[in-house]
Amino acid sequence: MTLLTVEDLRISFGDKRAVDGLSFALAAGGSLGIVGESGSGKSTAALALLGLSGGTVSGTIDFDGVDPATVRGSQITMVFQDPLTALSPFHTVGDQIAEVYRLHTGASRKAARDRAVEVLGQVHIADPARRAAAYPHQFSGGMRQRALIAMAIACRPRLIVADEPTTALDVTVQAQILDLLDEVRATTGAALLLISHDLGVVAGSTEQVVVMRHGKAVEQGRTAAVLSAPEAPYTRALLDAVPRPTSRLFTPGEPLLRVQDVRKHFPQPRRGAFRKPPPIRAVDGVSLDVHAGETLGIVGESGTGKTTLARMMVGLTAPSSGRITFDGTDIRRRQGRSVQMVFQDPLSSLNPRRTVGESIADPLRLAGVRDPRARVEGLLDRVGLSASEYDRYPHQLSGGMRQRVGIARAIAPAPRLIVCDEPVSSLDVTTQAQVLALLEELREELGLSLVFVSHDLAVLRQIADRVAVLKDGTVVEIGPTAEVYEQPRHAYTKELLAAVLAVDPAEARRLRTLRS
Amino acid sequence: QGGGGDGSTTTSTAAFDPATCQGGTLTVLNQGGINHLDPARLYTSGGGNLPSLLFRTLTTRNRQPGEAGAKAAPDLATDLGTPSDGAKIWTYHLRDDIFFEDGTPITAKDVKYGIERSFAPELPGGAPYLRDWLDGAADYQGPYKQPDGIKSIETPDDKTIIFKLRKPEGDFPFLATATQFAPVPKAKDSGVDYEKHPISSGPYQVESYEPKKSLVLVRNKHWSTKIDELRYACPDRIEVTSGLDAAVINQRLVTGAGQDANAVTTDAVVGPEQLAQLGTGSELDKRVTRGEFPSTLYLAFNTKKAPFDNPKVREALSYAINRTSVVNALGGSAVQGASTTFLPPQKALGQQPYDYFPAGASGDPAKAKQVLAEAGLTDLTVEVTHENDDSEGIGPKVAAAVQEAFKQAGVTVKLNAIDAATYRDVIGKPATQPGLVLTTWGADWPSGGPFLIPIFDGRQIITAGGNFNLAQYNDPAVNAEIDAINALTDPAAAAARWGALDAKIGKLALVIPLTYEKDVYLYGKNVKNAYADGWRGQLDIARISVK
Amino acid sequence: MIGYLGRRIAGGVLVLLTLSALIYALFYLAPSDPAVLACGKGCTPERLADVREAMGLADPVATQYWHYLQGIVAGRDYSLGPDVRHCPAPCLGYSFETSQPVTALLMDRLPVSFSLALGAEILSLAVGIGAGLLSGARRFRWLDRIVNGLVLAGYAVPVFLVGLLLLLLFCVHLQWLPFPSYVPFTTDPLLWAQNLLLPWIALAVIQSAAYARLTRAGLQESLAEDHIRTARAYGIPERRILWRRALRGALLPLVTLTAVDVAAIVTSAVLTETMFGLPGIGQLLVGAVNQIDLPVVVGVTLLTGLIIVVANAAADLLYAAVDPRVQLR
Amino acid sequence: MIRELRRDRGFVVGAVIAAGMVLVAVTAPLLAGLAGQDYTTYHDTLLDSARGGVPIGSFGGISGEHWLGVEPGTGRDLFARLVHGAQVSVGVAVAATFLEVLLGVTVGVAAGLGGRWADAGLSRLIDLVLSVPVLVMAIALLAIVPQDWPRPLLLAVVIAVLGWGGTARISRGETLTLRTRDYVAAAQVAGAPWWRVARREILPGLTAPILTYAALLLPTNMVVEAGLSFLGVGVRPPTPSWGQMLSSATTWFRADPMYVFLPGLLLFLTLLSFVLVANGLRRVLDPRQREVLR
Ligand SMILES: Nc1ncnc2c1ncn2[C@@H]1O[C@H](COP(=O)(O)OP(=O)(O)OP(=O)(O)O)[C@@H](O)[C@H]1O
Ligand SMILES: Nc1ncnc2c1ncn2[C@@H]1O[C@H](COP(=O)(O)OP(=O)(O)OP(=O)(O)O)[C@@H](O)[C@H]1O
Ligand SMILES: [Mg+2]
Ligand SMILES: [Mg+2]
Ligand code: NI
Repeated sequence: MTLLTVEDLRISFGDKRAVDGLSFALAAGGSLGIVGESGSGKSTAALALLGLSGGTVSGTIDFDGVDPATVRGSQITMVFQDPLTALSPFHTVGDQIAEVYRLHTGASRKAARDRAVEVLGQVHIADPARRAAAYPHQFSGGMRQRALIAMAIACRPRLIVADEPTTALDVTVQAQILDLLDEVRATTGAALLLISHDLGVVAGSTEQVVVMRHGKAVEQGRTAAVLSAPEAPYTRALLDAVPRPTSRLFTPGEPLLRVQDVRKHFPQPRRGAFRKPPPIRAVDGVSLDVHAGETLGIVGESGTGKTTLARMMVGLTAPSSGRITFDGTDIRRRQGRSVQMVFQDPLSSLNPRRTVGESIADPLRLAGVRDPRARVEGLLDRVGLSASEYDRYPHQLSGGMRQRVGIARAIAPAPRLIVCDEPVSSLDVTTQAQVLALLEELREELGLSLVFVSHDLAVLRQIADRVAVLKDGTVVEIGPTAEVYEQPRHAYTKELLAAVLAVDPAEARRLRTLRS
Repeated sequence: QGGGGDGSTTTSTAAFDPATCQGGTLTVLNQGGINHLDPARLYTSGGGNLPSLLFRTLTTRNRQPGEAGAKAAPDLATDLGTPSDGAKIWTYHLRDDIFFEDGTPITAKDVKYGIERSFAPELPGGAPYLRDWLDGAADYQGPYKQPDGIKSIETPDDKTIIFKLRKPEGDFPFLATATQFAPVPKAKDSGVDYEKHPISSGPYQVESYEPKKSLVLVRNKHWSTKIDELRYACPDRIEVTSGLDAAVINQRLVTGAGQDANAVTTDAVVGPEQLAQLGTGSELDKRVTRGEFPSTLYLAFNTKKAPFDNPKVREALSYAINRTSVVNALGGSAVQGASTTFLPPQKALGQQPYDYFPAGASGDPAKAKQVLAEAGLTDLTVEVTHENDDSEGIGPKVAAAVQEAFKQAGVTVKLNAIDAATYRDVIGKPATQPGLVLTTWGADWPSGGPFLIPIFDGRQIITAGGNFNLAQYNDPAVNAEIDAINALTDPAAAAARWGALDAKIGKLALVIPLTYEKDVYLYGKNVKNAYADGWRGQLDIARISVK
Repeated sequence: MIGYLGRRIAGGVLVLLTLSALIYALFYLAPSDPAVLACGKGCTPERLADVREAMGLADPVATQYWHYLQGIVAGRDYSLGPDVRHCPAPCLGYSFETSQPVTALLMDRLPVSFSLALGAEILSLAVGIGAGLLSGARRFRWLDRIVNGLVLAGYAVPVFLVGLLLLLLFCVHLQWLPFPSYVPFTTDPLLWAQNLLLPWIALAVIQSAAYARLTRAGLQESLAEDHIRTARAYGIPERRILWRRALRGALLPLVTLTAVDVAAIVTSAVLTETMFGLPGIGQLLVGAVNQIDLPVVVGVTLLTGLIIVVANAAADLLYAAVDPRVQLR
Repeated sequence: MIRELRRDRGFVVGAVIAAGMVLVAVTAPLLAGLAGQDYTTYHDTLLDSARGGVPIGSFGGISGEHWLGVEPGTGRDLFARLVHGAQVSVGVAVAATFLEVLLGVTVGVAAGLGGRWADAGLSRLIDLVLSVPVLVMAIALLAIVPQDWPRPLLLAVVIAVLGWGGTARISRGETLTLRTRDYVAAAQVAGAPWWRVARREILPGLTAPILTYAALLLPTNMVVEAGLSFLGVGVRPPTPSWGQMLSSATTWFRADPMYVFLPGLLLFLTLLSFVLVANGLRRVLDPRQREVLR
């Protein structure tokens, strides 16, 4: 029995057509994934189901014979991407859930409160009765997303729409949330419409999949079929871009950068009149070497001190204790420009008020080059941009282009080591693949060493020679990539690996059972 | 004009009956507040308007319209005093029926004590004459430091008080109108705090008083019209609000809404806003008093300083002055009159008109240039010193007008503004006195003496500070004439000689007289019996009614 | 929370101490003689000597300042000749001009300034929020324009210009209202309000426009927030969303602004009070400046500094009270 | 950006008027000379002394010689006084704003880029300045300063010294956010010294917020100057300023409405024009505001 039928859905904002003739159907209790790159119209389509898209909508949406907009909140509910902002900061979590429940069922205050506690329990929030009285900001990101799911199931809906419910979360938490959604679907019998840009997310959680591009469905069908034997070139490109493990032969050279028992503690502001809280131990005793010519991957979840460590490695942040030496001299006192950095957010790493050429020319000027224009144009060319980009401003470039500029700036002063802090996390899979390839190329060509920070195990597996696993500011495991991935020794590494989402649906199922 | 304000615009006094005028609440709207309500610290002319409601003095002004009002009249005393020893000794007898607000009878000792208090350095502010006039009072420090008191005031009995002076002072009955001559019961004196509730001897007593802000007066039960013929004390209650803007006060008086119909002001002369509406015969025209307070605004030369030691320079500048622009700067011809004499044009002062350096209405720059050229002076630059605010009429506005007039005569003027707080200190000390200053002189009582003596008596040049003889002019002949007139106890005879003396000194161009004051005050719709007296040129609150 | 308060107070005291030291240094080291300034107009040489001694001007400035601070904490005696004037505990100096402790003078005037500020604030808030809501909810386009125009004009008209016009219109031409003269609330609440109405309006004309804009902007911003979209997605009625959720976020910035504005009105009331003849601290200051009553000038400056510091702290506390996210640390 | 500004009607009108005012202020003596007048000469014959010195004739004595009539009480030419008043009002406001921005940005950037101690110290200083009651302090300060110091300059300095806190706070806040931007880190990694970072990376980012803030500061300072002159602690006569003219005009409301009207209107128009300019700038420079303001 089909629950939801969407036919020839078109949505436009003025001249801009966000969704352009989308059709799909979803069976009661079934699950459907929508994947596609950023801006392809996924969210717009999802919001249109609830009558909230805000654009001009044409086509038919049939929800078991009624207009879904009339039953939103009760029969169709939605889980949004950013759990940080999707809940009202002024009301307690319990109140917000109870309010929705009361509104749609007319239950008494008490009954609504009880239901709120009940569903919070159902999404595995410990001590739900007490937690219901907390404000959203007192919850962690994962807990907030659970609360949103609790709100979504409170009225026993028949369809839950989840728009990128895990994008803002850590890998391990992401896996938990996806498992929870799966469990909720099984226990409540609600159908699930799951939207993501990540093939891995839909692979393990949905039966059907729609691949969108520029507002159109380029391919749809059973998830297993589409992902194993894609027909549309776009789908194939997407799948190809997913990082694959590579095995590279490498012989470690001399230790270039030595990190010796480095700590960084951030003092916390005083709380109360006398009590001074313990400092945040962002990096807490890390020792490692980066050898000439190698790519060292550093992996860890949010807040484990990856960025702090990376910044210390280039001398931007002074360690609280310990020593970091490059070629024997203290990195903070180093005169040359032999260590450079590539940053996560390509937009914020380029001065919006200066042309990209100027930005790249800066380190050259500081190195004493008089008229660096020619050299900069050469660099632009080297990273796959045209020399004419010299006079453009960062906002006129796409994300991938900006990151190439960032890389060009890093290689400009001919460094020996580049520290990359999540250089591809903010990019689309396809762009990500291109940038990774570029880095790899440059490393070969210029004989660079790379430190590659990432939260994405798959990316590291593709690019790193050795991997260090960071947790709570310490290295829990370090070793050659293949070794760490295949025979993880530390429990945390195992947990991380288990949370990896596989693009192969069968593998995804296997991993899920492994987790539970 | 002249003749000390003849009160021509009174609402017919004949129809007014002081016996039935009692009742109602009078509102007084003022700009300046009463900073100190202590009789020792008040500097009043003729007893003041509001102070005179609380404090009776040995004598007071004769509360009549016009010339009659420029005379002194007995108040606590039975008469204007008996002079003896060539006006060096003055004897007064007190009335029998006078009481403080608590019912205690007023004695001569209370009067003496009140005067002694005014010598205390912690109670400054009163008129300075007594220290100079009384025999042996020069170093007296007041009853707190010297409880023995002043020897030269004697009180042989409770009803008699005798003053012994250093030299003959025919004007003593005028001086005895000053608030320092009000009785203060020693038992109730709390020093600086006395002003919080001064003990009344007049028709009203203090209900509440906040310095500079408000004063509420209610009837004093121990006073009655039977024991005071001069004050009518018609309103039952008087509420004084201070700190108001002059424009606001006058606008409120014009509008006369609510309580404002029963309002008067004692210090907000009408502004241009009201003058524009004051056409003859207009409704508003019936609600003004017009009078003159004897006062002169003038430029004073320091003849000890170049170039003003040169009479030609003083004369040239006298020719150059443009009195019209000064008059306009001060509010126009309705409130100021151009003056070429140092004495203002009141009969009581004995003014004799003269204009030795005719400047016409708006100056004679050609003549001024000529005089300067004759003296061989070109490119003259002078400095004019003035107060930094306009409230006293000697501020930047007038200075700018003077500057402009001198400029026409080819004289460059640099303006030197001095802070109002220190102005009198700076100009009153010959060591620091600038060459040419803008200043005013007003009568403490309507007689030529207090007008001319401080300014032209050579023995009054005080090098330590507090000097008013800014010309530093010392002519023995003039000094002798002053002594001679001082000994006269007949005001009329004295007036004629003061006028002649002024006319004589005027030839020397020691000062450039600019304007004399005219007072135009509005009063509320319900106010009756408002007329300007010849002493101060404004209505007398003790005589008006709001019933 | 308690700790926060403690630290906040300590910080405020520190700011005030520095401010007072600065003011003290400025005024007492000024090119004019402080004794002359403190003694006021019509000062006799004897009195000047007394004042000089009473003020302890013979001591070094630091000692003088220290005595001044002691006076604030423990009160102080000024000897004037034989007379000893006691200035009780929060002693901000002694006005020789009026023979009163400065604290008493200030306390006397404060109710006026606060009446002015409070009424003006309430009026501005009521009008501003009302107009802001109506225009923020995009009900009336014309209102939008008026608010926009008023906001611009509000920035552009000095309060004394508005005051002048209001006086001219209501008191002179129409004669609907009396010329303002302060009546204490405790004496007659009705007269109190009637007399303060014009100054309130004058201030509100300028301020309410700013509030209207802030409300409107805040409302639009908070209506665009993600959690509002969540509420919509759960079918919560629009009206409920507006009142229960959006408004709270929209009014948050207003809370801080209000506390700060009350302080601003009290401290910059000089113009309004002069304009309308209200005997508040602004007028006290103008009077003191004209009379060169230095202790009062210093006192007013310090008091107004205190008001600002307190208002800023109050604004933070208020903010924390309405926004559960803010933790006072 | 220019194109966007040109489309903002309010901005264009404001900019034209503001530019006109600045021009008038700069060329004041020239303009007065053109009218054949100066701002000090008295004209007694044009006044009705009996009525308090109001100008004779309608509309405040407007004539071919005196384009805007004469000042009541003195008969000085109003046109000359108004244009010279512009010089003071606009001049003081511009100078004060310039000084404020200079001071504020210097301190703000120093606090934002400096170490923990520099930041703590400077932040306290900024707090201190922000808790100074500006008008009160300005009145008090101006009242004790000797009379012969050059008044307009003094006004500008006093206003600036008391008012740079806001600029400093904004600059510090912006610097703090800007310095966390990775491009600042990139410059540091490339070995740029701090002053180069401040000049090339921080300052350009500050221009937009500071410009919009300064554009609003200008009319605010003008109001302060007018207020101070209104209260009589501003410029000294015979130098005219609009605030001081308005102050003396309060007594001429009925008798000579032109005298109130002219400086009032000019002050209002000028303020409004600056506010319009500020508004336009903010709309264009501050994208967040752009959305909110539609
Ligand atoms: N309210 C709107 N007004 C105008 N354009 C819009 C609006 N909402 C979305 N768009 C445009 O519609 C297109 C589709 O946007 P949508 O948010 O649906 O993409 P998405 O696939 O969800 O992308 P992402 O992965 O980044 O969330 C985009 O180009 C976007 O800019
Ligand atoms: N300047 C700072 N002051 C105080 N605490 C800080 C500072 N920088 C980082 N921290 C804290 O140190 C910890 C580690 O932060 P860091 O940014 O290094 O983590 P990360 O691994 O890079 O996280 P993410 O994946 O989210 O980027 C976090 O708890 C963070 O809050
Ligand atoms: Mg989306
Ligand atoms: Mg990081
Ligand atoms: Ni005094």
